[in-house]
Amino acid sequence: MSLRRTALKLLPTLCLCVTLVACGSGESRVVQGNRNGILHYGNGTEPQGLDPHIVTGLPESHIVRALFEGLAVKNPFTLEPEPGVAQSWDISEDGRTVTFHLNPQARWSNGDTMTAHDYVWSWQRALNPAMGNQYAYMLYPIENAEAFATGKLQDFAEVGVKALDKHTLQVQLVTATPYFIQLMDHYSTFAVHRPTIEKFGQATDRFTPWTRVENIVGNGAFTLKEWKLNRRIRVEKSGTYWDRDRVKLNGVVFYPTENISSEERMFRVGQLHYTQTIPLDKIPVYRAMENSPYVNAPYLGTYYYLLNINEAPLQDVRVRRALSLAIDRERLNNTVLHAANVPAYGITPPGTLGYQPPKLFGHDVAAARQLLAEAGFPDGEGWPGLELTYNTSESHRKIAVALQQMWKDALNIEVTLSNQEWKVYLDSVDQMNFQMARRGWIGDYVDPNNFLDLFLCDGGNNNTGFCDPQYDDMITRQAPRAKSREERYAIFYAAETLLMEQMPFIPIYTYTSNHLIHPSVRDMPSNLMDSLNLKYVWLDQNWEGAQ
Amino acid sequence: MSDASITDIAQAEQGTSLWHDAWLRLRRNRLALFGLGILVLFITIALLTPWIAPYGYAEQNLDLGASGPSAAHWLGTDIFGRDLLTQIMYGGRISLAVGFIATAVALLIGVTWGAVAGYVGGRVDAVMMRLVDILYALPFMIFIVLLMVVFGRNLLLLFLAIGAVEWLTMARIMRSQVQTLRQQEFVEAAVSLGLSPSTIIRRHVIPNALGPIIVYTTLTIPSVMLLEAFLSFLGLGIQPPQTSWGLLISYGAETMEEYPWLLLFPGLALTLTLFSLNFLGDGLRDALDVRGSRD
Amino acid sequence: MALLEVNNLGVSFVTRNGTNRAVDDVSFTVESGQITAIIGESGSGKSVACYSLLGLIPQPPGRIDSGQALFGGRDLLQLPEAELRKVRGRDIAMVFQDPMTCLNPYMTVGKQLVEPLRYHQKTPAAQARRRALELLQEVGIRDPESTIDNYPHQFSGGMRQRVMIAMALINEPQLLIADEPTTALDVTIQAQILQLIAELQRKRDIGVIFISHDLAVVADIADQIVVMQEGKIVESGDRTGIFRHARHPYTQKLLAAIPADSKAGATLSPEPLIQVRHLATWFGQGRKQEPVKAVNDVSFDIRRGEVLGVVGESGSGKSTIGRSLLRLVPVTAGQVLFDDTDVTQLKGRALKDMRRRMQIIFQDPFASLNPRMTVYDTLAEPLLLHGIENRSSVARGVLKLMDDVGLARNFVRKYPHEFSGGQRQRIAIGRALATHPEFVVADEPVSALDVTIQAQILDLMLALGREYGLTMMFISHDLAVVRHIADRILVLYRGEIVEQGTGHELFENPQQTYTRELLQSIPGRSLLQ
Amino acid sequence: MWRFIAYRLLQAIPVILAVITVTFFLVRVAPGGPFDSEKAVVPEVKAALEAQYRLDQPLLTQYAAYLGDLAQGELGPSFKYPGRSVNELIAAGLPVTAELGLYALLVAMIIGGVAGIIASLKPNTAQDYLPMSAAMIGICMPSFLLGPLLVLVFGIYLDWLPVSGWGDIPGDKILPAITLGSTYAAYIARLSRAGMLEVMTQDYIRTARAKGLPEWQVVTRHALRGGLIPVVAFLGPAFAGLLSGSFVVETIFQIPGLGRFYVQAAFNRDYTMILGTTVFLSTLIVLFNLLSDILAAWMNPRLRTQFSEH
Repeated sequence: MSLRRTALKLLPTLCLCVTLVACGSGESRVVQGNRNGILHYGNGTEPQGLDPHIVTGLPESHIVRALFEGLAVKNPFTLEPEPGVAQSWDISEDGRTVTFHLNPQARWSNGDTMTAHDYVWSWQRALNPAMGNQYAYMLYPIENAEAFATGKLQDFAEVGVKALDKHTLQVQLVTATPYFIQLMDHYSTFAVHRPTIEKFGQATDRFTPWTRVENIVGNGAFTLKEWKLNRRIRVEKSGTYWDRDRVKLNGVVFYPTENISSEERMFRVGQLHYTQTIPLDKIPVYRAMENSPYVNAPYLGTYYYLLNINEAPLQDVRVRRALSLAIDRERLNNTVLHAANVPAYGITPPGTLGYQPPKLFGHDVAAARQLLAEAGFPDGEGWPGLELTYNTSESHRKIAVALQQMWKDALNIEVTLSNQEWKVYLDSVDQMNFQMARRGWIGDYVDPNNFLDLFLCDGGNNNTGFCDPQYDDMITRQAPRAKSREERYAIFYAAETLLMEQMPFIPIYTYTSNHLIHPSVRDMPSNLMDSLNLKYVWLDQNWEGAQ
Repeated sequence: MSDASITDIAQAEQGTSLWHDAWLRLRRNRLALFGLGILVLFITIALLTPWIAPYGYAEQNLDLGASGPSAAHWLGTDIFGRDLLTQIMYGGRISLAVGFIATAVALLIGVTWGAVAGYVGGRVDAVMMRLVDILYALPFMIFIVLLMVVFGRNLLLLFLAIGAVEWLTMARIMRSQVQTLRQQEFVEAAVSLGLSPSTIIRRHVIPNALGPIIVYTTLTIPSVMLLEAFLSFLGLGIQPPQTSWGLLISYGAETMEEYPWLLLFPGLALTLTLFSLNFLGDGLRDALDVRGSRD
Repeated sequence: MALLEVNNLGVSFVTRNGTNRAVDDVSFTVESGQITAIIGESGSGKSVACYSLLGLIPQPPGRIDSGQALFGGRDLLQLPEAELRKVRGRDIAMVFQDPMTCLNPYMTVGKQLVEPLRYHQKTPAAQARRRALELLQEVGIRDPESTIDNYPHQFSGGMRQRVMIAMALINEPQLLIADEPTTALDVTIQAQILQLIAELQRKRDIGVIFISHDLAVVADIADQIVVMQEGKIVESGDRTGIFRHARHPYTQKLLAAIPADSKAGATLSPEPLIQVRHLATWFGQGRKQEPVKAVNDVSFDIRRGEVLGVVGESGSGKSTIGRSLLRLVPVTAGQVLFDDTDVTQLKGRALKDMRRRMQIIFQDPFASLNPRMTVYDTLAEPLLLHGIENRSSVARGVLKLMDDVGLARNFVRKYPHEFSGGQRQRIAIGRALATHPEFVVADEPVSALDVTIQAQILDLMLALGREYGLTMMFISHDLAVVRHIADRILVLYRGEIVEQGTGHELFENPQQTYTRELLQSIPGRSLLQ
Repeated sequence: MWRFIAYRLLQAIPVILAVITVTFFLVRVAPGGPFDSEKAVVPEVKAALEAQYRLDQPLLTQYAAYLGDLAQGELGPSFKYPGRSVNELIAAGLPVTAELGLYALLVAMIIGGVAGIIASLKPNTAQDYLPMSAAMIGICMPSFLLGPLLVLVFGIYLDWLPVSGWGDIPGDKILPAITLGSTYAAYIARLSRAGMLEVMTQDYIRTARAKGLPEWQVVTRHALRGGLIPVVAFLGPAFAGLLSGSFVVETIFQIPGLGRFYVQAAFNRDYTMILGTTVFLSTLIVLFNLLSDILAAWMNPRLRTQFSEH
């Protein structure tokens, strides 16, 4: 019978396979990479795409920022802006006019010179409503940009961006925007190569193949060499990049390491230099290691529970505060979270460009019980029940389960949990179809404003029903007019104090970035934005000797 | 009438059904009895759990965290410092209920559907089986999410959702069994007696097709228990702090290196159940196969 | 010296219910150039005795307790398995009962044929194939060149048995054991195969053990006859000795069971109970295919109280007629008038009522009883269904039926498999009679039974027929049996009636060649006349 | 034969059409849309996106348009991966998943078949219980458990095999194939054991023994073929199941296959991708069921001649 014969034929092959591989997997990718200057980078997921005006996620940004460069770039050590495509910029007295002087050496990867016109065209594309760019609002500080992006204005000439000459770009802002230069490092403000895009279709087409390996033209430190779906993306050092002498890596390979446990295992056997994150329960193991590859650093993001203040019993501020006071954040962080995060008592991460948020409360069970009693639920009596919604995830579950018990112990109240599949959860939050819901906010740029404007009355990400005209006034009117950083921060402090007294959400912790980084990787500092600037990174082949 | 014939009649009337006979035969199968014993034990524990569990199922000790087996916690604790034995006992309540009820739902639908399709045959069969094909091909996840949104979250729905998936294979197995049985002369004899099709299916066809169905059922129960965990991740299943073996195993799998006991003990519970079911299933199949007892 | 000498063989089976001695102190010899027939009914140990010689009984549960079997100077029972394997298929070959199941359906006939040759003699493939072709020719397969690569199902039953015989002979064995080689075949084919075995035996001058339950079958060919009952040999001797001067009562009983008489013509009411007019039953085979015309334009009457015999070989449509009358297969055309009601048009309630009046008894009592229902359930079902008995009286009704068909009352809770074939057929008869039908179709009701049981069942049916006032249609391939029971006989060939008449008429004065051929084939005919 | 195939394919058309229709409307009513994200999307942007994907048109128009595209073999652009068509994504994932499925099936057949056959030769002895118990563990060992376990043992502790990847490092296909195949190995073991037990009681096995063939030849030459027919009939559904059910294994081992697309499409509400993969997979299921039926028929000469005569 042929089946048997096939099986017999295959048997020796199988045996051979086993003996071959049994000798061990040979030299690891990391060792090879160190020798060849190739960084193997765990990048989370397969990127949606590489068009800077379409993509939205972190994994995409890592690759896009390798292939493209903004007018200004954040220094990875200080997060202060430093020259990118623009070698310098001037800001007018009133702060409303910014003039960028482009580096004449800046080239597209096909050799074309980069010009100010590239930016005018690119920003028109980025703002064009037909483009569906979800980060178009990054350019809203520019005069009339918002009107153009929302279709209220048709003529792009009225938008405050002008090419004064080939290498000079002038931008007119709505109001003084201290963080505007920072935004130039966000990929939605990057320039794209017009001839390439137009070769494959209209400027605003989402479906063209212009970002494919064989077509894409960028201006970053690296160029795209290989893109295998769900497998890897390989970039190589660019020969046309203006600052190519500073680039030390010969290439980077990005892996879509979807499963964080798999990512950790890949790191452990030397398949990766860098992991996007680390499974929570592995932290103690790695932390205890000598020469630990575990790197933990503050991150510009806050983890909190939204409270729907239109719903009983949460419309009572005392209940909201009681819930928040009953949480022992320190204990939560030190046990379930393995001390990997920082307890949060406000929305803004501490030290956001020098800003320190107010800390108005702490863990205070007595006060919490008192507040709840005043609200009419002494020792949980008459408690109508409360549901906490969160999207399915191991760490969300852990936090929810721990808090559920804390509330039970401290206040004697029942909180039920409801985990939802991601899109269902998004829908619930968006429709305000919840009582209490998990939420995380990651800053787009380093400024308290990015967190505090969440809770504006018409804030798209407010989702609590909180609305205070006084608060809106402080954030939208008073703060931009502040004369100095100190004055501005004082206004923010007052606003955040007001916010935390009303407690439309319960802050839980401030995010940290958690990575495993191979000791041979140099000059890849941790920073608040977890901002990756591959230009500086290099691999030390002699890392073992160096330590 | 003589005395002898009166005792004969009494003997004839004494209820010794197929199931009674099967039980008598099953009692002689030691492995099957072992399986049955374990299952009964597990079910009893599940029923008594609220009274005999060493700890409350939500009782945490965050400072203790995950700890290995000890005198205070025989099977150790999870990362919240909750007693694992307690968790497994409460998890068993859910898992056993899901396993048995959902499988029963699948069994009921699948056996009926397959028997009717196979027995009636022709166009009815074609239409019924095409429907099965369609249901097979639908994206299950979307279906579940939708169910949850439309009907909200409850345990009954969980049973139905799982049953709704598992009955498909059951129907196919049943159908192919029935198709061969339909040709048998004893079915023809039943037709010639004037029995209605439904009676023939119930009395003559299904009992003779039970063997493979029982074996498949015993395989279904554990996979249903694992499926429940998946549905819980989609939000349809149970919510923390409630737990089930499937969930405990999938949590345990995440930390199999750090806290192996969190995987080992729930896994053991499920495996033991699977083996017991399997022994019982094989035993039941043999017991119901009245011919087999000849040798 | 004898070819095979079996002395004091004892074989037992260990079961849960204790040890069952299947073969008890059996001794016999087989001479080269002779056919030794071993006769006995199922369970008499005749097959077990022969299988145990070759180590073909499963051990456990089987166990050889004692004895020796000398073959070529060696005791087969003492040979290690590897040595015994060399004897099997080379020196001693076997032919089994059912050629349908004994050939591997997944292998071509050619491949199976050469296997013993290739294995035992290491014959090269081409040479083995030539040998196989020669043998196929010899056993009467026409055009073996083109059929050797066919699969068994592509052969008819008789041809398959010829293949089996060829396979057994391919290594030129000294001894051939044939276990009921003709029982599953039609009478005409049976006659041919018997003739073939006798011929081959003479030509090769080998020894043959012919196992059968039917004395008549071996009447023409056996040299020596051994009669076994319950594991023991009750009588043995040469052919004429056994047939003319049987001493043991069991042997006499076996001889008496050979149906030899025609039923005496009874006076019957001329009024027909059933009138069949232009009945046709075709089985479709897909749209473009010509349908199989199993029954084609058949008309006849059955008179009240009559037993109508229907004879024909397999494929003649005799079973289909019975099933058509009872609406168990869809009728293509024609009418079946039962008491002037057209059965083919009935539906629902009317059909159910009609079913009560017409019943069927099937050939295979294994298959026709639900294996998972006790006798009680089987018999109670029709009684309750048709309201003949109610819940409280049903037990009494069941026992009455068991009395009628001669089953002991204490069997009431047993399952079909716990009964012998004859007992099972009694249950099937009981079930058919439960509805007090007027008409019963008996479809080969005795052909799966041992001869002595056959006679009992036939007598039972005749007796019950009289008691219940039944009209009966008796279907069989065996003319001798039909003659014994039927008032009138239809001879069926390829879906059509070729001849009809009383048994006496047909036997004495057959009109058609086909009928004559059937008569010629009745085994042991010469001996009986 | 061809008539039979044509008939079965014809029968499949309404099934697939029904699957498309139900799926199309099912995904639309499911909560959450393809453009929902954690950060609220500006309404204008959302409108622009929806226009680009025809989502602003009435549902029935969209449905008709989809069917129209489908008739031309176009599965449409992916929502999640702009710039890539569903056709392209499937074409990228299919070969990998098919290869993985094939290896898994091979593993399942070798492990399961051998276990089942060995067990069937001495039923109800240790030789039966041991392999069957091992097979049973395969059933209750879900791949999310078995995969990491194998990786830990063979990838990390023993360092014999790579922990992830597909075709990058030699030997990286072994662990995924075993993980995916083990569940099916268990089923195949049960099927082949039952099949062999059945066949070994057949009369023609006795014939083979009477020919003097040694036991192993009786098993391999005469019993295997008939005993494995139920296994072959199971292969079609099994392969289809492997293709659509490889998500977990693909994720654990970072394999760029179709299974990930299939499941993630549902999570992402990538409408065209859900539809595309569903249509594709349901077609495959039909095809493979047909294929295994044909194969099983081909293994059974009685059915084979019936086929060729028709």
